[in-house]
Amino acid sequence: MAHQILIHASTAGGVTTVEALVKHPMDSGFVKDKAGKIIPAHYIEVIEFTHAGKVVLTGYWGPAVSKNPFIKFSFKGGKSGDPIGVSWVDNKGEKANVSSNIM
Amino acid sequence: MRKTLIAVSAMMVLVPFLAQAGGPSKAVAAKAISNAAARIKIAEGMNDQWLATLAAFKAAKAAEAKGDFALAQSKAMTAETLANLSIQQATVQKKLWVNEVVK
Amino acid sequence: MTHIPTMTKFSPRRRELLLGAAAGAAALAVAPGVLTGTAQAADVADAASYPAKAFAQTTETAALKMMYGAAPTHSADVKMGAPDIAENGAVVPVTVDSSLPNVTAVALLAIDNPFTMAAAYKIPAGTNPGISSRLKLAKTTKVVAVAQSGGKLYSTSKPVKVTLGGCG
Amino acid sequence: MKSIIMALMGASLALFGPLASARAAAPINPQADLKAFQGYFLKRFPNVPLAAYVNGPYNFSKSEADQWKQIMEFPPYQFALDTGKSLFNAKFPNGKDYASCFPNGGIGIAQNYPMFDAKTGRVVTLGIAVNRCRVANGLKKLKLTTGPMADILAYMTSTSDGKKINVVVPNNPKALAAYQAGKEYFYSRRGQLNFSCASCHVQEAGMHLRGNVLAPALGMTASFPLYRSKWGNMGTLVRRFIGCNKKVHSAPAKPDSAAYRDLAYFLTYMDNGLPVSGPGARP
Repeated sequence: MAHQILIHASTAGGVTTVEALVKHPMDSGFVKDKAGKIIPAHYIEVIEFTHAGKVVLTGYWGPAVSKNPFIKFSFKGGKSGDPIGVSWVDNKGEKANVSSNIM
Repeated sequence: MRKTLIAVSAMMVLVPFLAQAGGPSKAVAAKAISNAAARIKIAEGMNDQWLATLAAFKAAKAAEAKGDFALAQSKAMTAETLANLSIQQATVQKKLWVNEVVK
Repeated sequence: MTHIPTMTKFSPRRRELLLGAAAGAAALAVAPGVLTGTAQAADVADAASYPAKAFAQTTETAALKMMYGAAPTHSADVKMGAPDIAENGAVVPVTVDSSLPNVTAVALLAIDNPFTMAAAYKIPAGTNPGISSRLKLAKTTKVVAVAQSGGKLYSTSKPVKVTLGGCG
Repeated sequence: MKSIIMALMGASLALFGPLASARAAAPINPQADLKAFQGYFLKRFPNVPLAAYVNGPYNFSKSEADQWKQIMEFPPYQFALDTGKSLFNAKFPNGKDYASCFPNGGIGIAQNYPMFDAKTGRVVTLGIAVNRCRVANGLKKLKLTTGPMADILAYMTSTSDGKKINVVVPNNPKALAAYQAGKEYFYSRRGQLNFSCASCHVQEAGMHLRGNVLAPALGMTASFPLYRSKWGNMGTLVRRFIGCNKKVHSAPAKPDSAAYRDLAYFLTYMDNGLPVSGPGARP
């Protein structure tokens, strides 16, 4: 399964706004499939955003975060072209890590 | 609307009761199933098949496969009755649908 | 029924895929030698840091105690944006923000979900405490937003009504 | 005993519809229908301009519209759109591609579908056209309801964003018959609950049904394929037809059936002049 992360980071007035959409099922472990079998819990536990190598946000998620999670936040500083990194790890130990640049 | 449903559910209760009175044979069950199948085909051709019809028919086939001919016959009769209702609904609608067209 | 007279066709921003799909952990294995210890390690979310116990609690008090070792006081300086009625409980946009000084953490809790803690964030200096995300709400529930400032917890809450899906 | 059943059938039949006799069948005139259809909604909801009907239920609930706008900041169909683009651009094993099957390489053409195909005398939806392309190039058909087909349609539709829907019913007896069959399907009550498409999406349009707003039929096709939070993934217009049929306890037709082709033909024709706004997102 390809782990996709879409990031959009832009800066205005000295503040960088980051939006990200992460492809992940975020199965809660409470939902049954068509055959009536419980779909085991499968969700991102930790997601981390970095700006030029420095952590700007650490998120801890439970199964109550929606499928294909969206997150938007902002931090002071950052300029066009700076690298923005995102990484996550889920409860099954799967990981993904991508980086982009501030637009 | 609601009365329609009540009428239909009343049949669902009655039909099996009626059917079991004679203690039907394999051939009788098979006949009931083929009767139902014929009506189901007509309903499908009229783009008006009810889910309950198909469910009853499926139950009839399952009962037949298990050798429960009494149940197979009663389910088949239910399916046939429901198919007949949808055929009549479609027949009536062939004339009445124009009354719903926006003007 | 509320009409929105001013709303004409709403065009969402369409975005191209801005960055590639890292195909799982394997994609991380870039050229050997590039992975030089700490700098790269900071880029990798650390599973060991996950506060699993806090996320396994079923009450607000227990979850917050496990997470922050404290109980919150109500504060108007913690702001939460959430709909009165969710269009779909599976995707409820919820925002949290705070005007308190030096916020070091924010969290969202859904009181009537199977597990109370929904999401928690560590806010380093320089990062604004305003965060938008989308939550799953199992049923109508009170949603609580918490902010940690100067080691103390502050919260606000709002009920969100969750109804069944509509015609199909 | 049999007579009891017959009596019950008779009783329920009487409830299937108003006993008023049907009006005489009018000649088939799609243009007049279009004018009446759009006029009906514009008159009923004077605050909703024509183009806004592509926003579906969101014209009728500010709260839902606000949530939708937040969700559309990073729309949930984005992954499907990206996947669809790469699927669309990928070469077939024989070296050809989807672009080779369509006018203008398949870009910016979604507003012209469904289309009447004079050769086969049948209506061809964009999904069916994609499958024809696949079969012509030695590939298997894709499922018309969800998955890769929905992704490809999402991408193709996105290249028509904002273009006015322009479905043509040519002056051909088979085309007119297909249009009329779609219209009849739309207005005919069916299923054990005895509802027509129009019952929910014309007569009850804009009303709340268990927490959600019933979208008016006008504008409905403009946002497909779409991501439904309820599905948790993408679905095509056909998928929605199937869902609606089941909702009224009616067995759905086959995804590539004449019934659904004709229904899509009629319904999309009614949206002529509205801007394409798919892929979309709905609750």
